[in-house]
Amino acid sequence: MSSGALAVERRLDRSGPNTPFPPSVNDLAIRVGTVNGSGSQSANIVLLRALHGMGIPCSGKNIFPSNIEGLPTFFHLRACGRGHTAHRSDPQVLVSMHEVTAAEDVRSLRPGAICVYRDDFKQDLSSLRDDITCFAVPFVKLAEKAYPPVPGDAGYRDKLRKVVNMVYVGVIAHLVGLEMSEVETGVRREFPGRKAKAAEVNVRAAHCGHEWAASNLPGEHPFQVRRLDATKGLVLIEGNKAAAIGAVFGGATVLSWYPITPSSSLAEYMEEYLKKYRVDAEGQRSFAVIQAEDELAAVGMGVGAGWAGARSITATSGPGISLMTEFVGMAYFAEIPVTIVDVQRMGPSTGLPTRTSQGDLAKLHTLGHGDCRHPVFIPSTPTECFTMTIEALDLAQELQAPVFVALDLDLGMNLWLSEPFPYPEGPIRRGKVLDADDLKRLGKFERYRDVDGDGVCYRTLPGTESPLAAYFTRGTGHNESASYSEKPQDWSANLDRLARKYETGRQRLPSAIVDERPDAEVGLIAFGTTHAALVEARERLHEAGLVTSYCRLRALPATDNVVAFIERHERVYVVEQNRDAQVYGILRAGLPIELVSRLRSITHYDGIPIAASDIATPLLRQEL
Amino acid sequence: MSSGALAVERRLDRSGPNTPFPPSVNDLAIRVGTVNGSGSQSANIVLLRALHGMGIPCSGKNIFPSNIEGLPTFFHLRACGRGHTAHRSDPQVLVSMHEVTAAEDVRSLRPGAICVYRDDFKQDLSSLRDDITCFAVPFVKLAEKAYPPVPGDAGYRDKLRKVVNMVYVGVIAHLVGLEMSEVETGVRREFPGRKAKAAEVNVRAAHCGHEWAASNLPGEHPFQVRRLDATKGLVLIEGNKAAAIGAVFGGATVLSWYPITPSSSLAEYMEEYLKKYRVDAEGQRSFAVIQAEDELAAVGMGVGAGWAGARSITATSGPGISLMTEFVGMAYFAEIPVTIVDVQRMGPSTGLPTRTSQGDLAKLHTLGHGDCRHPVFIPSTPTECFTMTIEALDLAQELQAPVFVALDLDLGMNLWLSEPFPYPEGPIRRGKVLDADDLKRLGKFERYRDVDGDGVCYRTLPGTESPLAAYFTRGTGHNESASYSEKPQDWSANLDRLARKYETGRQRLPSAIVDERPDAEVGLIAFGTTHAALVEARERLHEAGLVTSYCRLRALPATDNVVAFIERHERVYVVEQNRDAQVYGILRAGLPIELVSRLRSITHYDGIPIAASDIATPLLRQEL
Amino acid sequence: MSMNSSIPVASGPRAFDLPVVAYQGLPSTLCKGCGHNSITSALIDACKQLGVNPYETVKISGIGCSSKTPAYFLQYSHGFNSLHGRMPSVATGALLANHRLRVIGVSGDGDTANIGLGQFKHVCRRNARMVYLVENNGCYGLTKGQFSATADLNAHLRRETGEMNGVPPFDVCLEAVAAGATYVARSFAGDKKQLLPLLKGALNHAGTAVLDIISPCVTFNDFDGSTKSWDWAREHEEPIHEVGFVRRLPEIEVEQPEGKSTNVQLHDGSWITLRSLAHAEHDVTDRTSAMRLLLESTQAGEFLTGLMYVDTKRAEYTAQLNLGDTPLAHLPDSALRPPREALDAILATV
Amino acid sequence: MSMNSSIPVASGPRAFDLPVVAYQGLPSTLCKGCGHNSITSALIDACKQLGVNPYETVKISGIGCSSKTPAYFLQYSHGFNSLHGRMPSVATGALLANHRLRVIGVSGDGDTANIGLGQFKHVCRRNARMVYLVENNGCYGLTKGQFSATADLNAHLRRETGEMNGVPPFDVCLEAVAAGATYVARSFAGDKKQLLPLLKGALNHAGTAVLDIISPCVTFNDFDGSTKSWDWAREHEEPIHEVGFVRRLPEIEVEQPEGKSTNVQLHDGSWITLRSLAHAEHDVTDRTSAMRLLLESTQAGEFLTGLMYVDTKRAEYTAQLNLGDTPLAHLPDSALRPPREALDAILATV
Ligand SMILES: Cc1ncc(C[n+]2csc(CCOP(=O)(O)OP(=O)(O)O)c2C)c(N)n1
Ligand SMILES: Cc1ncc(C[n+]2csc(CCOP(=O)(O)OP(=O)(O)O)c2C)c(N)n1
Ligand code: SF4
Ligand code: SF4
Ligand SMILES: [Mg+2]
Ligand SMILES: [Mg+2]
Repeated sequence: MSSGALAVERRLDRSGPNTPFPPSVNDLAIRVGTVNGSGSQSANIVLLRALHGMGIPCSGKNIFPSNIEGLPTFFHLRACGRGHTAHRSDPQVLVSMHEVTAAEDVRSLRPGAICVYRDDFKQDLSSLRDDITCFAVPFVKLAEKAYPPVPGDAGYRDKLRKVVNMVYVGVIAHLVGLEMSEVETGVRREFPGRKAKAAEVNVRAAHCGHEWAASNLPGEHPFQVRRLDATKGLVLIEGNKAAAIGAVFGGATVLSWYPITPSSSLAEYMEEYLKKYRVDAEGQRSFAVIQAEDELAAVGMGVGAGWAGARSITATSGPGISLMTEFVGMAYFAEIPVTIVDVQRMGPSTGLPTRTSQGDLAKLHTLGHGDCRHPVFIPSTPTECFTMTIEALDLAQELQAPVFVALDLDLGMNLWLSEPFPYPEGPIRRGKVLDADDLKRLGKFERYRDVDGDGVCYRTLPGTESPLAAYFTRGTGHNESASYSEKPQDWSANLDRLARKYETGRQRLPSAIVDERPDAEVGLIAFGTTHAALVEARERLHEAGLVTSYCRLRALPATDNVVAFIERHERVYVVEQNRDAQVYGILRAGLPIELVSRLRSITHYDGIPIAASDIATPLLRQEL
Repeated sequence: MSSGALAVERRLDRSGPNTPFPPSVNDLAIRVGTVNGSGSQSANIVLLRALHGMGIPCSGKNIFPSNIEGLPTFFHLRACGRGHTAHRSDPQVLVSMHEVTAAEDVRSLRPGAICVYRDDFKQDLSSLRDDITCFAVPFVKLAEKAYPPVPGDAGYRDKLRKVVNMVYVGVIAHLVGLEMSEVETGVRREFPGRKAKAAEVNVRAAHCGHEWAASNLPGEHPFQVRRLDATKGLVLIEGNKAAAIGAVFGGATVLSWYPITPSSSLAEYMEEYLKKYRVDAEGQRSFAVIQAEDELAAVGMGVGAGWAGARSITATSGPGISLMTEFVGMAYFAEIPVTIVDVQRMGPSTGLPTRTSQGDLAKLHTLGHGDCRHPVFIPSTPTECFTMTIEALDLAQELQAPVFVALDLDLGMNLWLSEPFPYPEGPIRRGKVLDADDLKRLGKFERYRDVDGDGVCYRTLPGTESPLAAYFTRGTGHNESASYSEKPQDWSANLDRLARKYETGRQRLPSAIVDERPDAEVGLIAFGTTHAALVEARERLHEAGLVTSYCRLRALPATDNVVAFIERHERVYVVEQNRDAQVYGILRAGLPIELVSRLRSITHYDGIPIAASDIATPLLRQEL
Repeated sequence: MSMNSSIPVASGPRAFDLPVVAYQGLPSTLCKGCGHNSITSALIDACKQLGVNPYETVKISGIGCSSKTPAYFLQYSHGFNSLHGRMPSVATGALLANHRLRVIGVSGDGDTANIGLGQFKHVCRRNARMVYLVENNGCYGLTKGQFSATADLNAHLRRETGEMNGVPPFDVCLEAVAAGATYVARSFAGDKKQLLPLLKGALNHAGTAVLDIISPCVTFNDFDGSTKSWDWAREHEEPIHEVGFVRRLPEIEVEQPEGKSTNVQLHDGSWITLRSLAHAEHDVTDRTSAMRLLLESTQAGEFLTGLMYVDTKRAEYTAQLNLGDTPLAHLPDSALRPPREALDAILATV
Repeated sequence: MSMNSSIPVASGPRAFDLPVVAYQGLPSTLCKGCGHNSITSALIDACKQLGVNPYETVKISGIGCSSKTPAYFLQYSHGFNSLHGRMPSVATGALLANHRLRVIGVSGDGDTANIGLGQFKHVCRRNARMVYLVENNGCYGLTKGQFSATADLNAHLRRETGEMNGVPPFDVCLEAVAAGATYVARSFAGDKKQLLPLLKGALNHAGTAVLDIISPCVTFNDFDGSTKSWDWAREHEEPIHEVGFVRRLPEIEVEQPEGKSTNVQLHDGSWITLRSLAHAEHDVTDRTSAMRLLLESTQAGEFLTGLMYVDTKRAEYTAQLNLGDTPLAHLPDSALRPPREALDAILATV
């Protein structure tokens, strides 16, 4: 398949950033540039909900700065009739509400794009390019029309500033053919209950924008959306919320956490839902939430709680993971369950706190000094955020070990179209715990004896009323009966058993999801938020004549079917959102050695969610 | 070379733990079992120095418990005319001074061994085995003879307890043919200056033991040593001391540390030598030592100091490394020099604080969340501890990055035979630092611009008197002029430059030392303290008919000649002292992909220093 | 109490007996003469005399010679020798999982005042219900005698080449009081008479009970002049009161000891009795008074021991959490997994 | 001072002038009305008025809105926005490398009293020479308003579903005094008149100078009743004295302000003048008095500001280290590498 003849055919027809956009229906990407703290988030969500309401698969990605107020911020909306909702870096429509970045944004547009901007900019944006269409909109005037000055209201200007945003919703609605009824529904949903008055103001603002556009920008516009029936029953939800709900239904009992972007909302949602759904009739809670003094304490509490029988969980991001290193190593070695959700942001170091990355995976997998290995769940969708958080809570108990769930900012904080979540079936899994009756029956108890041969031993919980129950937990060397030991054989036997346990864990991880084409020489491996872009990239590759198979990893270590997948393909590309090709490296280091030479790597690491073109373009370059 | 015929020849004749010992000259291994806190260390060192004084290559390894007093502790002495000083797990002579472990120790002896033990044990050790020789010695009586009770000295019993140990030195001297004059020299060296009185008591004790043995254990003894001329000019020194001296001559200026076994003595030696050799005529110091409140602060101070222009260094072990994770990632990303010495002990977790391991290497190499890579020096000898500490201090400045030196407990805390260290030539390397004059000349300064194309940029130090000098250091995204930036291109360009810088660093790392046999299909890769055992194992393998080449890695990442070495061999075994084959994994992940299938792994991880048989036996098994 | 007798365990209605061995542990592997061993023995006695239920007790420690203590007592209790300086977070987590556990935390001065200072202060601030023992020897025993943050100003190291300590020590009690601990005492490993009632009070206190116990390290800090040496501490110890502990026994009235005395009733009805010996002006329930006493006595070079501060009113941490009787660790599935309708309801609103 | 005038830099014999921009920084990216911005502006003024030499000054911070401050002033100085809670160790390291640097550390309440409490207390204990500003808003601004360890007891979160704060706050000043800091003040972002002399005193103090500055977060903690809100703080602030700062000017006598007043001379000869307005009994050089005042005023719900404690006698940390004039960072090879003979001598003894 590397012959020149075939290769020629393999070219993407739509990839060039200089090719003018063709007109399109239900294939739309919008970029909104505003300033943060200006309340534009509501307007953007209304746009998204309107698309959703029209039954068109859609997504919204917030590209925001790491401060609270006053810096440029962007929102990327996408609607695609074919169901692709990955990030697209070439918007057809730019809404430019913040002059600081306006010129740069305009310059980076593809020919044929439309730019809508504030008429009070000092700069005339339309003078910058003649291959795009620019519309200056009198936003403030329109907003004032919808929301006339309230004499004596000191906060009026501030509120008006927010209403301005809803005006662009109306303008865009006209430009791309969004139904105003869906816009209205969206606005009312955004301002529910006591906010009804604000809702009306905003509905008016959207209409003002719409009407203005209809009168002033008449004629045909190239990028249109039209009602479909592809979102029925689907919800729009952030991964953090989904994982939080998972924790609630997974029976998490102790949440110890420390605030850090982008994981804070996960913990805060969790607290919210726990308080709503995990309180009994007497007001008694089946959970405890504690904001720790830092991440060392957060995971320390998680470990202490796990040891004493809780289903403990913590959520953090890269810097927190670094600080948890020592405790995670101890939990691995002393065999204590704790679930750790890492909503990955861009590192190294403090990095880009509000940008996405898959840069912690290798670290999570082996966190701790010495020989440590941990299971890492890698969800790709909100549903998996939900189910995998439940599974992780169970697996931590079953393995008596730290278990990670690795989201990323894109999945965690952006709205994704999702199936409703499946209610978890079967009992909550609590692993091998012996109570006083068990001990009586057995007549003896050795904490670290591998009775079942799977590397997983039995434990007792503090509080068990039996003279046999007590054992001593430590991060130092111990023998099967949990006594301190420095004996070489005790040490290595114990490490070997831990390796066995790890393999037991591997068997219980969700296997990869494989979509195989019998005629494909090329296999693709991806995971997490790369999924959406990868699916789209495959479509493009197929159009370009390159047939591929796809294996979506759902956890580390790789399950058996990943190996089998690689066995069946000549060349396998591992696509990931980090610089050092971390998962590619893990596969290279761990695969049956004869398969290693099949692996190739594609990486993306600029903090913006990966787009289909970030995959298809380098892949074709390598395959040519 | 995997044909059955050839394979048959490959068998080690001396490997069986059940084969009786043949008599030997200058091929001796002694195990001394005592209780810690009993002062046996002096006696053991005297034995070692006596061997050294007789010109016989020798080593001493202390296998001690993680407490201060009262637990069993062992010392392994080895003398070998052929120069092998690696650990041997089959002592010919056992000195058993502590009843608790006596029986177990005796049971594990190889047939033909000699056991010397205290006649006041309750148990008669000679009844346990009939294939060894047991001598019960009246140690206390002999000690009292050398050191008669001092009336009124409340501490007499305690002191006597220590003198007892010197008696076994004399007994052993007789048994194996140690020259008593060398024993005397050794004792006097151990008790110098004001301890002269103790020296005399101990000399007498040794003689008492010697005389008693000569009268009571007459005849030929099978395991003898005889004067050679193989240690002239060589010193006996611990790696920690060597690294400490390296820091002094490498111009370290700030040592910030936190106590932890087995690295504490490194910092303490460093302080000692700094105070002796780095104080000027006015008593002013060219260094500062600070004991931090923990390892986070220790490395934080190192980073702050490195930023402000110091040659900063810290020393720690596994748990400390875990705690340093966040700061190391920041130093990588913000580009701040700091040298970190990890004297590896057995992990995971608190593990075995007094046992050796090479278990942190993979962690050091990529410490920090997100994409981080760091150079790691791996010394094998005291000389390399010295030179590599100097090189690391220089390289940290040159790369403006954290640089690791990875010793292990075996190298750091045990006495090794060593050449004298070479005085470092050339000026101290300070990297790319611009002063006020440079700035005036250049007229501008951008902190993160890759002026030279090697990924290493210029920096200024705080305190530089120039309006151009100041820049802002941060762990967050920044552009070439060190301004905060979240721009995707700035981020990825910066990460790419860091990768380039890493490659620059790789080029400056010490290349591997290769001993190649033209006829060898099998290559061996090892590093650190595995070296001594590997050299010995190769000798055995060659005797067994398996010719091998050897490549001793001296740093991570692997230098080019490692790749070339692998290219020239069919099968390459990576031998290391950790469970997860960490360096093997790093090589698999990073080698040219077509070479990966040549790699094999041999691991050892029970906390005891690796022995030749731990390499030769599994290797032959795989090669058969 | 002889080795063979059995201990009546005070566990409410379901009282039972346990053999004495239940209260003992493995033989100590610490140095002979180490202060920590004396504390262990006092701990065992306190637990026996109170009839502490080992099944509902856990022993948690950090890392250090002191932190080995949990291995040496209450062998029928679960023990956890955790990480250096991190005992408080582990203890807090254990309490969240099971708020009915009685937690005995053991730490050293290095473990608490150096690496662990933040966690120490935060657990005091939360007033988590636990006994927090600091076996304070002014040095790092286990790593061979370096200074801890409670080392005397101008102290010297045993190691000849070591430096003098140029920074003043933290006062563990002062830090505990400032942070919000509600039972703060100083004592001395050599004063078992005082240690026993203080331990008993601590074991019955509903909140963070910090005991800063001077505990000589015979190997590294038992010099002449060291305020953490046996000799100095024995000579200088000045108990500010005679401490007594009276179990809650409904039929017995708390006897009023003679002299100026204060009786403090603990949560469970037991009493601590304090008969003043020195600094009679000190009000043990007043934070300011406690801090002043601590500061002034340090400045004066005095070694005062006794209960420095107690507050029996502030609720312990888990009391705020609206937990039921059953510990979180033992809740059934039905309490932990909301019904299917709840999921539907949630999904309808996102 | 107009934008165009230049500032005479007080740098001993080699005095020189710098343009005003040298003292300014990038435009703030904080919220409009944030207390931190007011502090920045006071900082700029203090530095200008003192003629601080930016070349020998460094600005170091942790992570948080407050920790962004170093970007907004003294742009001719090196700045370091380090890690959350770890500013003190970075500052200490920088001082070791170059003990002639003037260090301005900026932190937040979360940065200092939560994750950073240990480092904060230890840098105070060492008395490292630095200004340590805590821009205290009782919450985590940058992560959207969670409670910090200085949040009011029973405070509510802005987030509707958040909990009430059930644990009492740490008092940054009290913690600093207890730990050993030698210049400890509380002030308010809205009281520039007081802030300026306190900052100047801190900048000239030879030791750890902690300023706990109440600095309202308008976005997350500016509610009615919050003791960290603009309104509450403005209404309740009660300066305990009028603070003045007088540069060391050999020819001018320090004028004695009227009323009960205290003058404290700093290391470099400058003076802080304190004219008592309230709590005249408080002795600013007495630790016990300071701690009592802090404790009692908190209990009484008072918001006292001013210099709480100062000790000009204790040596700052690097003074103990026997360093020469030349900072370690600038020593020549000859000072850093002992001669060949030294190596021979060492090897002869091992
Ligand atoms: C993270 C970490 N750093 C360092 C150590 C090494 N270490 C073990 S015990 C100890 C000090 C213990 O001092 P202290 O708490 O006073 O206990 P003591 O031995 O004096 O009773 C240290 C530094 C460790 N185990 N973990
Ligand atoms: C290790 C780590 N944990 C968490 C965070 C996230 N974080 C950033 S700022 C902050 C709190 C800042 O609070 P404070 O110091 O009070 O500053 P403020 O924003 O209120 O001025 C947190 C938790 C981080 N950057 N690093
Ligand atoms: S070293 Fe000190 S603290 Fe440790 S056991 Fe010995 S006497 Fe006790
Ligand atoms: S969020 Fe609060 S602390 Fe942060 S900048 Fe805004 S007002 Fe200031
Ligand atoms: Mg101690
Ligand atoms: Mg704050």
